Parts: sequence; structure tokens; C-alpha cells
Amino acid sequence: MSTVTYRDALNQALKEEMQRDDRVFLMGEEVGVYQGAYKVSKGLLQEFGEMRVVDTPITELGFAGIGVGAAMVGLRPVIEFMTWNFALLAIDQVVNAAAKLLYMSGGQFNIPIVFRGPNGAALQLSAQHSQAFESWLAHIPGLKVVSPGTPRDAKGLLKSAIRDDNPVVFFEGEMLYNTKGDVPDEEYVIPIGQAELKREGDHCTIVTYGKSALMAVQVADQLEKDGIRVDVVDLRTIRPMDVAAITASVRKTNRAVVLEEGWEVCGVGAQIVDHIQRDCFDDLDAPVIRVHQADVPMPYAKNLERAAKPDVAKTIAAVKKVMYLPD
Amino acid sequence: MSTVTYRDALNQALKEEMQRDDRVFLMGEEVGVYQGAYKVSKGLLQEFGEMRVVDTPITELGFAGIGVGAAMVGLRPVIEFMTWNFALLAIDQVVNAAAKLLYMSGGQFNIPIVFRGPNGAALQLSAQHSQAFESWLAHIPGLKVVSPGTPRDAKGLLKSAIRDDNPVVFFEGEMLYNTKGDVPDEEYVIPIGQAELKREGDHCTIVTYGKSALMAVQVADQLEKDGIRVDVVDLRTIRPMDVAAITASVRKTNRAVVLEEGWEVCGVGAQIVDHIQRDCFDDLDAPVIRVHQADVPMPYAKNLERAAKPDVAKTIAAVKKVMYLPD
Amino acid sequence: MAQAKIKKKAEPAAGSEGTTAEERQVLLRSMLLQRRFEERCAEAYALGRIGGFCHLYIGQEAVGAGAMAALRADDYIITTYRDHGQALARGLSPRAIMAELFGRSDGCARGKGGSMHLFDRSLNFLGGHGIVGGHVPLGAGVGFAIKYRGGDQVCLCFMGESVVNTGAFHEALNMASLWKLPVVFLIENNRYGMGTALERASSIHDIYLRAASYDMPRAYVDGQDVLAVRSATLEAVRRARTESTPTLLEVRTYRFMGHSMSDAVSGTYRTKAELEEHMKRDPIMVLRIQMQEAGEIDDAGMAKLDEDVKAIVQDAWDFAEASPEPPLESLHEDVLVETST
Amino acid sequence: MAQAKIKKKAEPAAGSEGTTAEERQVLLRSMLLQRRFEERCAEAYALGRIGGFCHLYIGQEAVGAGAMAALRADDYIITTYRDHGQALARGLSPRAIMAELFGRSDGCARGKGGSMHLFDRSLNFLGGHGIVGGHVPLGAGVGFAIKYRGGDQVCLCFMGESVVNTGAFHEALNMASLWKLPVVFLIENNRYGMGTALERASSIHDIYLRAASYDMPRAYVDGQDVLAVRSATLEAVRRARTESTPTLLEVRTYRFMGHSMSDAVSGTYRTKAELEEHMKRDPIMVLRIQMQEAGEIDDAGMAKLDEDVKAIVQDAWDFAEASPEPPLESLHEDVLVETST
Ligand SMILES: Cc1ncc(C[n+]2csc(CCOP(=O)(O)OP(=O)(O)O)c2C)c(N)n1
Ligand SMILES: Cc1ncc(C[n+]2csc(CCOP(=O)(O)OP(=O)(O)O)c2C)c(N)n1
Ligand SMILES: [Mg+2]
Ligand SMILES: [Mg+2]
Repeated sequence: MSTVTYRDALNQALKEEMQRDDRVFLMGEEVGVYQGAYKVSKGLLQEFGEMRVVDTPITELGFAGIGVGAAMVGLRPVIEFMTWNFALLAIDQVVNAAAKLLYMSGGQFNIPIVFRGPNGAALQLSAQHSQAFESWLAHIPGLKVVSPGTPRDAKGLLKSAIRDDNPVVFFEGEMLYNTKGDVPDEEYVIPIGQAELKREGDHCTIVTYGKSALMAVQVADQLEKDGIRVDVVDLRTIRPMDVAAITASVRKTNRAVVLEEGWEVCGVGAQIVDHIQRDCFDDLDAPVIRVHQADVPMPYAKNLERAAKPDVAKTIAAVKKVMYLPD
Repeated sequence: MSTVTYRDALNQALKEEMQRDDRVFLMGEEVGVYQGAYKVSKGLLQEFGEMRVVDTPITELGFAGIGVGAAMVGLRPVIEFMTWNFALLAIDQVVNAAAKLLYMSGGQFNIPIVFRGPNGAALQLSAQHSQAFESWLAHIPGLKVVSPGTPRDAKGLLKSAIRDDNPVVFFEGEMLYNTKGDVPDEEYVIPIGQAELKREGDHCTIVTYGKSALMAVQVADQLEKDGIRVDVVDLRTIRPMDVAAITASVRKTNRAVVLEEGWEVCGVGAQIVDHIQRDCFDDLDAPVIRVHQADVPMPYAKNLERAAKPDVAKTIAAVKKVMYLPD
Repeated sequence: MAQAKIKKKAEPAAGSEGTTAEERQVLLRSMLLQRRFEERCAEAYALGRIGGFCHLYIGQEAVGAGAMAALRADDYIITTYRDHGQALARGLSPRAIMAELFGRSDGCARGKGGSMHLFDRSLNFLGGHGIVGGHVPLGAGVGFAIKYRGGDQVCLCFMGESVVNTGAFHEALNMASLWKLPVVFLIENNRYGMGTALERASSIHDIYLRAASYDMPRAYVDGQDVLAVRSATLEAVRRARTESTPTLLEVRTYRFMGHSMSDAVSGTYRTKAELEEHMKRDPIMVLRIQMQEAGEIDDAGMAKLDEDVKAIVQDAWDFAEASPEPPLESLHEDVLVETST
Repeated sequence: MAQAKIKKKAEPAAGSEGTTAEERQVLLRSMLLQRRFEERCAEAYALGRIGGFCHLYIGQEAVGAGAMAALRADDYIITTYRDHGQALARGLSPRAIMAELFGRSDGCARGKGGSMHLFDRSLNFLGGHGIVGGHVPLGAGVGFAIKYRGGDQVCLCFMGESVVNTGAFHEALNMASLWKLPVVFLIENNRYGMGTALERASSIHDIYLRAASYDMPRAYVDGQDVLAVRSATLEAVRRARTESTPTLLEVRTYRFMGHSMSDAVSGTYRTKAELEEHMKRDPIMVLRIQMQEAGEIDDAGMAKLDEDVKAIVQDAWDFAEASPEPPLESLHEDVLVETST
């Protein structure tokens, strides 16, 4: 084990998979000469050269499509979006091309591609740069959607994503890049589609993924001081969703809080709630409560931004509420 | 009252609002000379001329943005997407410009624009042309999202949408354009945000909107023959959602089926379920069940397409299931 | 004969590569097969055998036939929803195409794609795409992959003239030129995108000139003359193959039918007179007359060819009709593949 | 002085409209205000008073000052996230801008927009947009609205040179030309988009030539010479106002700082030597020398001007610091407006 940042864990995954398979290449804005807008691709241009670490013009639609075309004929592109906010320009290629080609071609053209980049809010980037789009992509059959919260998960899942023969959408977090955690020194992968119990407890379940998984762990640790023990189900993969893991936990705790960083309406949390109420109807002692961003575009001012985002205190309040405890 | 098609009801709404307010104009592909890909804009070019009925090149991103720019300085554009499938190319302008400008400018620039066009599957148009995107748009604060199922609702809501000072996303249905219904002869509008009970019953609630509202009414009529009486809550507006109407019905029936034409994961149905389990937790006698498209891209073959789509039989089965009745 | 005007570099006249009599025979046959196939599609559509959107290629056969003749078996093709003619010209089985159009399990996409989405992996025929402009970056991506692997194949990317106004076109062409990708961007300029005349959609009318914005070689060619199309495409293909340089090739043709089966042949957006004027340059007639004058075909030969071709199409129809509907289990297949690694 | 090369039509040399000494004084002051303002922003950023992304305008002041001088009060401006300089040049209150950057309730967007999203409705300053290319269609839309209403205003749309590769640019320029919209598309070519040199992103390097694809008048001009910028913009504005014809104007400038506050000034993508070479043509120096030679300003005058300007910036800082945080209730305001009709 070594202590590694989330950024370096991703960098290792890219590097190892590029070493392992020369069909793998990285393409996006500033991934090469600039070493990555967030330095995730540091050193890769130097090691793999211009053909495999490709700086693009600002053309999200264009280079996402170039990736899909290259994948149709057997390459394995990793397409970096500088952030998912900009990926909206490319979403047609993700949804109408990458996710559909296998089906439309009756099984002839699978698309082994990864679309990755930071998702969700960082600090004071305001409305156009602070959005979380995982519920959009999770909506689309033909995609897999991954959102790891720790360096270990990030590395193991990115390696799986690159090896996957299907299009995988990979959500990172700008606020995660500097976070640290243990990462095995030996080669490993983490399978797509498996949740992990990041904390164990029997009073309540918190279901979450990605950046929020970190927060959920803090919540658990803090609640433990009050004698409240929660399960933290870190989905890690959003599509396909490990519903069995959610169900198993809720059947044990009989209560659930769903935590996500994005907006409420049709968020991933809504889907999780749907699964819980369907599969654990008789087990629930309280309605499931969701914690998420305020239903507003993200404001710039520090105090407003803080008020808009989910946090530890709001999540603790939600846990107490589903447990019918006073605040 | 007159019997009018959904298509003509929309045409009347456009015409009346263009007569009423000369800041209103229609822009999109084939809206003018060709009289509309689905003839919704028939006759408008002849009546209002080229400046107000504007044929565009195939540039969804471009003309959506032109609409937003025009709206910033006081015009009231109605932007027609030939279908919402193509609107994916323009979604950046809808989400990052239209929905955000009021907030980012601290209240200075409201965007009175309507984005409209057919959404969801028609017949055998296969994967790229058969998608329902309402859950995506419903996710976004700063937008209103409307999806009428009848000619009367279509006309009244389109008039409200055009008069609204905010961006309104308006989902029509290709399969609805030829459907007929009563439309008042006199001037009327239907407020955005109000559901309507399309059928009344006390055994179960069906919550739905848009094209599926028609199907729900057929379901209700058919079930009535078996002595099963259902409430059909036709939301008509998806954002803001008339949660009170849903709650009132479910508190009465204690059971709910949620019907939508799109995909399951993070669909509008998931959000509806979330509201129901939160607000009617103690009222529910069974888990809420959802009816939606199979979790696959839409296939071309007639039999597969039929199997993929929600229909009356599947909805009836769902109602019986929440009522714990045999099929 | 050949009318390609290569603007960027001084190239040998595109028509200098002649065809043999046999090659002309093949081209004539290819065009005729496309024509007869499309005529039966119209019939099948009217009978409800084909559903959804169906865009016929009638009038444009010289483009598919001529361009495809310039390719090697290991080259790649990508195109739009108006793909029947090109698929036939590439050699996809008429049976598999018709079965696809009928939505049957023996279709070239197992009945899942339909008219707009024909695919054949074994022939490097990469579809059949429905989003206007969307496949142009894909075509550039195929070129990228060829270059990445150091191969000498070429990707031929067909598109309608409306595509030149889309952002996807612009982004893809810039990168294709910047990175010198072996792609031929072939515009089938049939003068209309649905009901919109080129002049009402593009601020310039010689649209091949758009390539100047990307420092890309460019040309236009008469699309009713199959030999000219072949010749101009050969030139562009050569440039891609040997110099890894993309070309923008505008092929000027005309669509003799409506945009799709639900569109009248003439009406609000074009007059009957205009249509009839253009129909005088039927690409099949143009070549037939050339061949007749050269003594390469006579009326009997033509009739025989037509009979052969009609029999192939009838066979395709019969095959499609006999092919079963896709099994219901297949609804959930092909969403994802199993990953072995 | 003026180096605009109008390619499309034979126009009077762009420099023919002279400036008065007073106008030059105003331009110098505007540039200096921008410079001093940005320098304090860098300081405020280091102190954590400003957060998020912050893109300074240092080196490009002549573009904002010169272009803005060509406009009437009722014209419209739309721009990118690199918007402080243009906002100041248009006359937005330094206090309101600084308060916005500090995230305070007296900011020009009530603290909700921040550095990238400055707006002022009363000055027709339409923002401050963060998606590269995204605001170009908006600019065309403003032009559309002007034409729709039969007005004679102009929309001036600023953008970085990277924008010319985006689909949004292509789509918007085609329509702007097709419909003859009164828009000036002004490219601030500072040679880099983040760490990507123009030549690594665009397949042509004289990017104003892209306008040929749209049959649009085009020009380039030295962006370090404020008088040349003013003159070239005047010409383009005149064409928009009186002929309702758009122009693509490439203004060649250089960014003296990093892309944003988190980017080193030089490093992986450009050398210190290159930077220093360009810094020799500081736009403020260029005008100052001209004015000094013409006897319009001396060292004392310059010092006085600098003092004035610094005082304004200090006042803005003090104002911003004193301005309260936005009230928490405002979080839910401005999502939608009430509709009265
Ligand atoms: C992005 C997008 N917008 C709109 C459509 C609807 N549409 C289908 S074909 C077409 C016209 C395309 O014309 P052109 O490119 O000239 O090709 P042609 O049909 O003439 O072969 C349009 C508008 C679409 N499929 N995709
Ligand atoms: C669509 C999109 N992609 C990527 C980004 C990230 N980004 C912000 S600024 C920038 C560089 C833009 O360069 P240029 O247009 O030359 O303007 P400059 O910063 O030099 O003023 C990039 C890539 C973005 N904001 N939007
Ligand atoms: Mg066409
Ligand atoms: Mg730049």
C-alpha cells in the first residue's frame, strides 16, 4: 500500500493501461503539453508521445466523435472533458453515437471508449462551471456510469473502464484530486457495478457515491460519537446500480438517507429512492430522505455557495430526521 | 368548443400569440417554406412573413443560441426543434445559457423563450429518433418544463409558455399531432404548474403526463369495466411539479402507478415516486410501481418496438399489481 | 467527362484515369441495382412492409457507385440515413438490406437499425447515421485510427450538403486537416436539405470552398456522371492514402424523390419544372448513352441487365418476407457486450 | 498606425478616422485603469478576497479600450469570462465590478456571477460567458433582435482566438452572414487558449480568413495599438450599422499573465523569452510614447493619471470590502421571474 492522491491514482491507471495496451490513447483539451488542466495526465505525453496523448482544439463535439469513430474500428480512446459542464456540447456523441451504435448495428460495433473528467462543483466557479450531470448519463441505456470517491476506487475503476468493451462514463471531482488514500502497490482492478460498504452500522443507511462518499464517511464518524451507527453504501458505479447492496443494508437498518451533490429533480437519488421503496417497502420505518444541492444554479458568493451545497451538517440532520431524533 | 387536432391547437396558439405580441417569433428548421416538418406552423410564414417565421440551417446549437440572445434584449422567441433528439446538440444553450442567465446576472436578464418540438418515440424510427428527454430538462433549475397530452392543454399551455417571462421547455409528441379533442372557441390559457385529474376513482392513482396521459385514460376506461376505478393525475407540467395534486390523490387511493414513455433510470417517474414516498409514507398500501420504456435503445423492428414501449396492458398489469389483484 | 476542379494543388485532371469497358459495365449495373432496389422500397413502404423514415437514393446513384469504385476492400465507409444506395454499391447483400428494412432477424442489423442504420462490419461499412453532421467526426475518428496504426486505408465519409453548416462538420474538418487524417469528406450536394434549398441555408454556394478555412484540398464534380465521380474520388483517395491528406469533395447531384417517403416529390419548396429539368440528367441514362455510343451496350443488353437486377431485388424481397421477426429476447441483447478482460 | 486590412470590399483605410488629443487621453486612461484594476485583482486573489476562476486582461487593454470607443451608448456588448477590462472600458462602475469579484451584494450581478459573469443591463453589457464559443450565437441573436426591430444598433461580440475552432462559431457566423445581422465578431487573438498555441489548434493561422467561408467582410489589426483597434472597429461598426453586414475582425494581441490565476505566467507552453519579447509592445506604452512624442502627455501627467486611476481602484476595493455578503434569502432569488401576463 502507498498513500496516493486521487489525481495520481488516475494518472497511474492511465499510464498502466497505456503500457498494457497500445490501442489505448488519451485525447482532450490540454492533456498533453499542458500536462492536463488538472494535471491528471502529467508525464504521459513525455512517455507515450503525441499520437497517444492528443491535445485537441476546443471542440468537445468534434473530439468526442473522433473518439467514437476510432473506437468503432478498434482503438480504445480515453476522452477527457476538461469538465463535464463542457461535455454538454458533446452529449450528442455520447448519447446518440457511443451509447447506440452497438444496438443500432445489431451487435456489430461495440464502442470501447471512456469519457472522463471532473463533475460537480468545486469552489466559487459559479453557475456554468459547477454542475453534476451523472443523472443524465445514468438515464441512458448503452452506457456504464462510474463515480469513484477514493484514490483506490478511482484507480481500480478507471482500469476496469478502460478495459471495458462498452462506453463508460467516468465522473471525477475537482475537489477530489488532492485527496489522499491507500492504494495497493500491486496490480488490481475494481469491477464496475459493485458497491462497497465504506462504514458499517445498523441504525441507518446512507446511500451515496463519488465525492459525497467522502462526506458520508465524515458523517458516519461524527454520528458515531453520538452513538449513532450508520451503514455507508458507496455505490461507486451508478449504472449498472448495485441495488442488492442497497437493499441488504436498508433491510438491516430500516432507514435510509440518500446523498448526492447534484440537483434534486430526477437526480440519481430519486432512482435510489425508487429502488428502496420498491424492494424494502415493508422494511422502512421512515420515508427515505434525500440530501442534495439547493434547486438553484450555483451562485458565486462564498456564503451562498456554501448554503447551496450539501454538507456534513445537512446530512446529519437528515439521518436524525429519519431516525425521528431531535436535531 | 370545437374538435381540433393537437397539431392545430398548437398552430392556433402560435398564431394567436404572434398576433397578440409582435415580439413573438418562430425559428427552426423547416418552420417556414415547408410549413413545419410536422406542419405545426402551417400558414404562419404566409401570415407573419420571413422575419417572424424563420427557417434556419441545420444548426441546433446555433439557432437555439440566437434565440437566447434575442430573448436577452427583449424578443420572445419560440424555438422549434424538429425533434428533441436533435436538441441534444443545442442542450448547452438551453442549460448553460437560457437556464442560467437570470441567476448569473443577479436578476438582470430574464429569458422569455420557448423551446418546443416533438419528444419521445413515434413509429419505427429506431434508436436515434425515439428518445424522451423530459427528465433531463426537469433536472435543471431555471427552466419550466411542460408536456401536455390533449389539444386543449396543448393550446392553453403553449399560450402560457409564450407569455411566460422565463425559459419554458415544451414537449409535444409526434404521435399526438393527429389526435383530436375539444378546444374552447374563446381565448383561454392554462397556467403552468397545475395538474388535472383526467379521470376520477378511488382504487388507485395513475400519475402521468404528456402522451402517456392519453394511455392512462384508456387504462382507466378499461379498468372501469372490471369495477376498478382509478384517478388519472395528468401533471401537464413537469417542472414545477404539482406535488399537491399527486399527494391528494394518493392519500385518497393509497396506491399509485407512475407511467412515462421514457427510460426508467432517473426518469421523471423516479422523482414522482420520491415525492409520494415522502409525502404519503403512511398512506401507501403498496410500493409505487413504475411503467416505462424497456431499458434499451429503441429498436426498429415493429415487434421489438412494441415490446419496448409502455402500453395499456402493461399499465393495467401494474395497477392490478399495486392492488394485489391477480393479472 | 470528368469535371473535377482540384483547387488546392495543381493536380492532374481528375479524369485522366480511364475506366475499362468492364468497369463501366459494373458501374452501370451498380446504379441500376440501386434504382430498382429503391423503387421496390417505395412499393414496400406503401404496403407497410417498411416503416419509419425511409430516404431514397433515386437520382444520386452515380455518387454511390462512382465513389465506391474508388475504394479498396479494406477502406472504410461511413454515411447518413440516406444509405441504401451506398450500401448496395459497397456490396452489402440486397437480401440483408431488404430484410433490415422489413425489420427482420436476417437484416444486416438484426432488424434493430432499419433504413437509416445499415451496417456491415465485414465490409467496413460503418453505417447509416441519423443525426445530421453527427457522423462526420466519426469519419475523422476512423481516419485517426488508420493513421494511429500506420495503415494505408482511407475513410470515405458521405454527407448531404446541409451538413456543411453544422458545427460538427467544422470541428471535424479542422482537426482532420490539422492532423492530416486520411479521410475523403464527400458532400452529396442534392441541392436540398428537406425543404431548404442550399442557398437559403449556406452563406456561400460553392460549398467545397469551405475547405479553404482548413487549408484542405477541395474539388467539385458533376454527380450525375459516374465516371467523373469515380475519377474525382480516386484522386482524393490517392491523396489520403499516399499523402495522408484529407479532401473535401463536393459532388453535385439531385434528388429525384421527396426527402423521405412522407414528403411529396415536388411542392412547396421546389417546382415540378425544376425537378423535370434535373431528371433529364438521369445518371443511369448519362452512362448508358456514353456506353451505347461506344458500342458497349445495346437495348437488348440493357434489358437483360435490368432483368438481372430486378431478379436480385425480387429475391431480396422474397428473402426479407420469409425472414422471421427478431425474437423477443433480442430486445435486451446488444445493449452492452460482455467484457472478457 | 492603423493596420486593418479589409479584404472583402475596397474600404477606406481603417486608420483614416483620426482621434482627437482628448480621445487619446480617454483611451490612455481607460487602458491604465484596466491595468491597475487587474493588478489589484491579482493581489485580491492571492489574499483570498476573490475566488474561483479569475482571468486577467493584462496586455490586452488596447482591445477593450479601442473597440469600446467605437460604440454608441445604445449598442450591445457580449463577451467571455475574460471580461474585466471590457467591462471597465464600457463604463461599468469599478466599485460594482470589484464587489462582484469579492462576491458581495453590491456586485454588478449581486455576487452571483463572479469574475466570469459581469453584467450591466443599463449599459447593454450582456456578460461575461463561461462556455467557450457559447456566447457567439447569443451575439448573433442580439444582432437578429436589432434587425427584427429595425434599429440601427450594433452588437459587438468579443471572443478568444480558440473560439474559431468551435462549432458554435461556425454556425453563428454562417447565419449572421446569411441574414445580414449587424454584428461585429471581434477575435482577441492572444495566441493561446490556455496552454494551446493557435497553431496547434487551428489548421489555418490567419484566422480572420475563416470569414471567407461565410462571404463575410474580414480584417486583422494590431491589437497593441489602441488607435488601430479603434479605427478597425469603427469601420466594422459602420458596416454593421449602415449596411447591416457583419464583420470578422481579428485583433492580434498577447496575454501577459497566465491563462487564469492558477496558471503560471510562462512554463510548459511558452517560454519566458517569448513573453518578454511580446511585453516590449505593452499597449499602454505604445500609446504613451505616441502621445509623448506629440507633446500630449509628459511624465508628470502620466504620474498624475496613474495616481487618479489607482485611487479609483482603491476606492473600488474599499467599497467591495465594505459591501455585505449577499443575504442568504437571495440564494433562491433570480432562479425564475414572476410573470405578470
Ligand atoms: C441534427 C439534426 N437536425 C435535424 C434533423 C432532421 N433532418 C433529417 S435529414 C435533414 C435534411 C438533411 O439534408 P442534407 O444534409 O442535404 O441530406 P439529404 O437528405 O439531402 O441527403 C434534416 C433536417 C436531423 N436528422 N438531425
Ligand atoms: C466549451 C469549453 N471548453 C473548455 C473550456 C475551458 N476553457 C476555458 S478558457 C479556455 C481557453 C480559451 O482560449 P481563448 O478562446 O483563446 O481565450 P483566452 O482565454 O485566450 O482569452 C478553455 C479551454 C470552456 N470554458 N468551455
Ligand atoms: Mg441535400
Ligand atoms: Mg486566446
